Amino acid sequence: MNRGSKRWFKKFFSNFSAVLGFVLLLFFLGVALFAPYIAPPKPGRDAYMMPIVTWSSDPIPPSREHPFGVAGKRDIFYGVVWGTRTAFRIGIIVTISSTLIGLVIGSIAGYFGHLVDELLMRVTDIFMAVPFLVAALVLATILGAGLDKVIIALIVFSWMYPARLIRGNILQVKEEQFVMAAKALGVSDLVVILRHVLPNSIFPVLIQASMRMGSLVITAAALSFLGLGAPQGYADWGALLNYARNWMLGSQGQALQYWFMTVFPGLAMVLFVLAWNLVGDALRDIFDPRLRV
Amino acid sequence: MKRFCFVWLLVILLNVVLGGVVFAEMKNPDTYIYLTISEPDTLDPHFAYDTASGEIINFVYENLIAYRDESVTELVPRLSEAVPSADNGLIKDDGKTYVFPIRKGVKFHNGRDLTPEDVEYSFERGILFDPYAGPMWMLIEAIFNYGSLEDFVADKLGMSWEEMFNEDGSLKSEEYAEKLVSFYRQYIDPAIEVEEDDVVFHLVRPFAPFLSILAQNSNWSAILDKETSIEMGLWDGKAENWWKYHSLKKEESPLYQQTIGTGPFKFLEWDRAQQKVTLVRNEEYWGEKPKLAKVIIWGIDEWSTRRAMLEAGDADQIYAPLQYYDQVKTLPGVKVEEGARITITAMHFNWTVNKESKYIGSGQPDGEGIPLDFFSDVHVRKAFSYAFDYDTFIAEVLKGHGIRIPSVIPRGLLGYNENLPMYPFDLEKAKEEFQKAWNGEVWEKGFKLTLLYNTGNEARQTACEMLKENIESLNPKFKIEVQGVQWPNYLDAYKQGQLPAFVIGWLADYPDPHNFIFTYYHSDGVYGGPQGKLYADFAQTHFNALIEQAIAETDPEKRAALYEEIQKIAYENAVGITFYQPGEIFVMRDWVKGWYLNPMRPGEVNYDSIWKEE
Amino acid sequence: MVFYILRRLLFLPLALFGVSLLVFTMIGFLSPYQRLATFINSPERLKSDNVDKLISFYGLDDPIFIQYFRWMKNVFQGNLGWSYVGKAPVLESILIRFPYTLELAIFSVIPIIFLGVSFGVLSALHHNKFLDHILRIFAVVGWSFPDFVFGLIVLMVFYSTLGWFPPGNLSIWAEEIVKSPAFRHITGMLTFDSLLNGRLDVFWDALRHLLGPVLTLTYVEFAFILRITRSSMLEVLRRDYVRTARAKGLEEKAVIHKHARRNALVPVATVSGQTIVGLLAGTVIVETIFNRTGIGSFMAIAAQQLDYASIMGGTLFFGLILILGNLCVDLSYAFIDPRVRLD
Amino acid sequence: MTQPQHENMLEVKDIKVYFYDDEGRELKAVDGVSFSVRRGETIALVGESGCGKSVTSMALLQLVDSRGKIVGGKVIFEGQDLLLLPEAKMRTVRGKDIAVIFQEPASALNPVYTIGEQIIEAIILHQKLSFRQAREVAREMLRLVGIPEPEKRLNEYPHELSGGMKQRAMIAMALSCRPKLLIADEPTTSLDVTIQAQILELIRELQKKLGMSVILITHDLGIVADMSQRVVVMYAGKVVEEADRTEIFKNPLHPYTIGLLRSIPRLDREQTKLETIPGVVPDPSSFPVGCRFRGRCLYESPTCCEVPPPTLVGNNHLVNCHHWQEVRQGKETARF
Repeated sequence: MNRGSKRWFKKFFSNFSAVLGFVLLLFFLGVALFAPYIAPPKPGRDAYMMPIVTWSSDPIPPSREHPFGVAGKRDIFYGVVWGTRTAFRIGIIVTISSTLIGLVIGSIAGYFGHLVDELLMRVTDIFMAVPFLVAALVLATILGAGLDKVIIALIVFSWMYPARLIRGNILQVKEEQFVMAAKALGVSDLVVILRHVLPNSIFPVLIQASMRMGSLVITAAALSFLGLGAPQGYADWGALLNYARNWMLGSQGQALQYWFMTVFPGLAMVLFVLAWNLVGDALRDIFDPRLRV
Repeated sequence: MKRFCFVWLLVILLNVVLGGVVFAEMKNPDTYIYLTISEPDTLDPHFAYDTASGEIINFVYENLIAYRDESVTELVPRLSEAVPSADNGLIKDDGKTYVFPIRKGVKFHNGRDLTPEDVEYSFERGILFDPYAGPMWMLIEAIFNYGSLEDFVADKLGMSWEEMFNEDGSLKSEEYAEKLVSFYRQYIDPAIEVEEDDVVFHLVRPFAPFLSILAQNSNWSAILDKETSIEMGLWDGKAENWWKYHSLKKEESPLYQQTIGTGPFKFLEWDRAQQKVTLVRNEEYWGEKPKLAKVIIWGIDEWSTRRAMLEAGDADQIYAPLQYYDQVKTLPGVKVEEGARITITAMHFNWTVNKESKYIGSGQPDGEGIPLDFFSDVHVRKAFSYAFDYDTFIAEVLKGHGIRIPSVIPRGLLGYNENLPMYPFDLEKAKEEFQKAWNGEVWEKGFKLTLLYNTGNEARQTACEMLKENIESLNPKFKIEVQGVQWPNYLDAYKQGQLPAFVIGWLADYPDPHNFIFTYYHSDGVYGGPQGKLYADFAQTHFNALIEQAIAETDPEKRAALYEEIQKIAYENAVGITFYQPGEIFVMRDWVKGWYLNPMRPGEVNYDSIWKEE
Repeated sequence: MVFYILRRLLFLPLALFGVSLLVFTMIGFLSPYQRLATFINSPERLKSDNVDKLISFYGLDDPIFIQYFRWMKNVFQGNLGWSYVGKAPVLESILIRFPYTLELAIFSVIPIIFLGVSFGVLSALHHNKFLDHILRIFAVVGWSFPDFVFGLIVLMVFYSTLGWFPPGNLSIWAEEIVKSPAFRHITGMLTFDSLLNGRLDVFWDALRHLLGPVLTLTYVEFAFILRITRSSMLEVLRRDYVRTARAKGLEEKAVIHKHARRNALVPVATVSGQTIVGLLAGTVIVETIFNRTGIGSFMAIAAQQLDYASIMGGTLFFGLILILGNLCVDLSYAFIDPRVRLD
Repeated sequence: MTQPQHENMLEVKDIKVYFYDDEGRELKAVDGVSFSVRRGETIALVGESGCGKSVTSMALLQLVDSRGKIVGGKVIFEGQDLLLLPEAKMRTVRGKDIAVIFQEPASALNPVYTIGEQIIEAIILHQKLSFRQAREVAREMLRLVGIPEPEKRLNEYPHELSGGMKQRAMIAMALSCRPKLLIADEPTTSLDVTIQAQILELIRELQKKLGMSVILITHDLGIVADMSQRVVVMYAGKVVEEADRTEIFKNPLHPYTIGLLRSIPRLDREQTKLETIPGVVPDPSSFPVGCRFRGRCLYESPTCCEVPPPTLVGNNHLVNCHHWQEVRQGKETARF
């Protein structure tokens, strides 16, 4: 480990919110990894489908058997635990794919410049001129139910952000001395981009990705909440919240009667997104060149 | 600290100013606010086919006859001065001619008098209009025994509608115009005639449920004012060019957002941004005037919002799906009424699945899917029938608001007999049937299929899930995926015959067994088609003749016997699984008085006789 | 400058064309029966056996480019089609609803900017101290809240328990006043119209109905402004001209509020503009939950019912707003920061 | 002015400014610096970047970065210890009695206010003039610093001015309240060479005209030779040598000063190669114990582990080195 990254680590871990975010992420990662032990699935059944524990759709408050209670006929605890995997899956697949697509498109635009750049950037503008949630909503409806469909819909409408960032960085770095120097030495443009330009833009992209992770998980949940997205019974926080939707308001005088339906999946979700945001925020503070002392 | 105090002061102040804790008191004593989940589709009585539209039309327009209070069998006169019967001589020719003496002194909302010509015009306009996917097929079937006007025309003129018309709706040749004019003169016009103060209907054959089709609550039989309608741009009442008024786009009908009726309420406003319809009392109403001065029917999709508004007393009654029964049954100041409509929910099978289907796995009997004709084996269907826990479902999911019925005929209709055989919930028997199915191949290799349901209906979803749980517990090689899809995707799969089995409900158009038996069992029935080619063959040999015999039979007892026979065949062949006939809950404030449910009435409220009183 | 605006405006039709093509391509994946669902919006209609005729009646089985061409032709004639969700022509449906959304956005952006800026400045002044951490965590928690979760909580607390902020647009009594002929509709926004009509009671009622969604949007969105303000303020505080101001002998208050903040707000102004534009397109969930009339809830329903005329019209409208909005933001940027020149 | 006239307008005694980094380590950026400025005199603070010369000057005004702290010493300005003044009083000193010109006029001027606004602000603050009078003064100042069309310039934003003009405006702003002491922190570093000369000339002229003292902070010994009467050489937060200008150039006694002098290219002398001081300036977190020049010094010996005592070696010449005598001799014997 070199001195720079050591300092980086020190800085990261001296930041309270960064540590909090990191610990939360580790926690969720642990839950996701050990899901089969924390909430063992019925043998022979798809573990991602929350088993039905009752036929009545009335919520059941937390008990020894169902520590988080029951919502939509399903055990909330099971759903929250396995939903962690779903959240990671959606977040990571969408972020990685959209970042890769953005990387390629952004690099091409920045690298070739001129007409190609103009064309690609206008296409990017067009994709950005459709509100994200509405676009995802339409595409998810068109594609039909299924987690994979949601993932596709989210990817299709989120690659533009990394693309723009990469392009901007490339245009900027292209003018830097060391790139000029490399060019002057006759190094090919592609090598220049791969060796000099991309590594220099990778941190902003990573930071952006970690920040986007949170909003992507929220959007996916919003789709689930509106009844699109993962199939019925699939372990997914948004779907659990969808069950809670119609039970938010308890009976009179007991407004918080069904609190557990919202609180557990809601908390899981808020904390998960929070973790990414905190980490992203901290990374940003550390790497934001304007804030560097 | 200072700031903290300030915040508290603000909170208290806000609390005082904004009205404090919810205190539900009766607001607006003569306005009734009903919160529902949908808004009308159209106000054109001949186009509307949904209960939300019907609810409005039902109180703005009137029909010739109506049901008495809660009954679906006793009829009372409305715009007709008498209910035709063989006894009073107004039904003649062995049930092929009906005579309606038209009431005098009735005024339309714009002040014009009701005449027999208005009645004749209303029915003819509806029949000629016959919009695609509209409700007019009922009258066309009753009077002419055809499925649609275009079928009727095609049959009589020997040419299909498409052969005569261009895409833009113009005639391909002038000679067709003559043919169409004579079609009208020969068939449509004579079927409904004015004779002095009477209007006479001539049916091509006796049709037992005819009066039910005409009764109030059936918006397709509403009476319009002829002159006003013509002024608005509806059919001009002439034989020439009648086809120009056939099947418009919904929004192109002049009656889409205007009304011209005689009913107890006048239509005031349809606020489409807020999904809100407002009706006001018709002060000139010929009958007993409603006690409510104003009715607001408001579509609010979010259940929590509806409930909260009821609690706050901002609404008098709300639509509540059964699963929220527990949320409302203990609300102070709120009462929950129970009732049932004439509707069933059933699952039927597709005997010949479209091979493009995405819902049958591999499409092969290899354990990773099902063959296309999987459900043509009676043992498979029987196994499914044994695997549904009917009683638990009704007790838990419907919270006791529903009953088990033997076939597709709901309780309350002719031919219903609770002693007919039914499949019990018996997993052992289900297992045996699966072992017999396809010579044991199914049991050995297993299968995989997807059950689709249209999102938004929790009971149907749970029914699918219950089948899945029970069947999967029999054999680990049985795999059923339950998938909820949005309506467009459901419709697509359904219409393309891709669904291996479909759960679908049917709400009576008119209270007669024919409406159910034909729909589900006849090979031409709406739900007959999606059951596949092999089923159609089966229905042709086992059902069609019996169904047609039953509808033409005028003696109720003989009819009942025929329907029982049909139901027995359906049982033996396990044609479908009727899950339940659901009950409903009706949630309103205590101050609502005089509420009752007629099972045929669209909507949940009898605005014309209800009132509010603390 | 003029050239710049012209260039941006020239791109507008091209972008809208692109948006329409994009959305129509998506819709092109639908089968005729899926498209039919718009017209057969309830299962009841399946009962008629002439349902399938609707497909050719509406030309749903034509090749997608022909359908697109037909749509384009109508658009050029000023006809965006019929909205089955809005039950009115698409344009009318959108124009009726837009003021409601605009109103919500205007009312939300005020507290968002106010809180974001004041907390952001505070946070920067207490850089890495307790208050900074508290404010940032408070903000980032809000930022991490899905709006539907927070919205439901607001509804639970402020309507169900306290009875303060009812859902919907107006109370029934107020609605009657608004619907009466004496009430003039000028902006289409209830709060402004009621003030212009001198009806304080209606204004108050409309405001009450607005507060729930405003509260939700504020808490969920203000973190972004806070973050920008904070980092911009931190950066500015380190700038030489702040030292210059101090060296002049200015009071610390004057240094921060006059010299630092104004500079720090330059990027905030841009982001605020983007926030307003974003709010206009981002009220889908909040409007749904609070049962408010608006273009967001309209689009949510249209999307789920695949009412393609509404989807097309709505996305075009959103595209127009986003592009024009961003143009305005860029132009205002030039006015706020004297260094910026557009070309 | 009823205060007694001191010979030294400013006396800085043993001032210490410590910084604290993220991990809470103490960085002794300025560690016991003392010097004094006489009325009307120009002194130069010289040293490599990072030696603490700017921090020292900012410490005089108590404008050290928020992570730094003045932990000790005295700043006696006209008989008054500024460090003991309450903040409100201190503000009346800033800008009025002591003014500053910064290195980068481009960033030292607030981009969102016009030149006029920024100058007038200071004038109103300290001279209690009306806006119109202040504006008059501001225009006068602009004219004084040689800005053409001062009336027009008043309404222009900093970005509309060239670099030299900006620095002139900066000077006008600093001098608008007729300060007694001007701190010029590398005033010409960012400017073209020709402009540099003009600005320096301007400062010198105005100093004469207004009779103020100047602390010139620079790393450029060429400027020092031109401008100042006395020179204070700093290294790693400490003063290593202080002497009159001529003395420093003729007779430097600290090895660092010598190194510094040798690293300036000279046109008047034949030179084979430019010499540099070996090694790099140490990080403030790891200053060597004792003499801070240890590790780079050719005269280094074990005694250097002790803090070198300040030694007065005659005519106002102060040096902080254990080996100054060897240096003096060495200069005559071996030229390194």
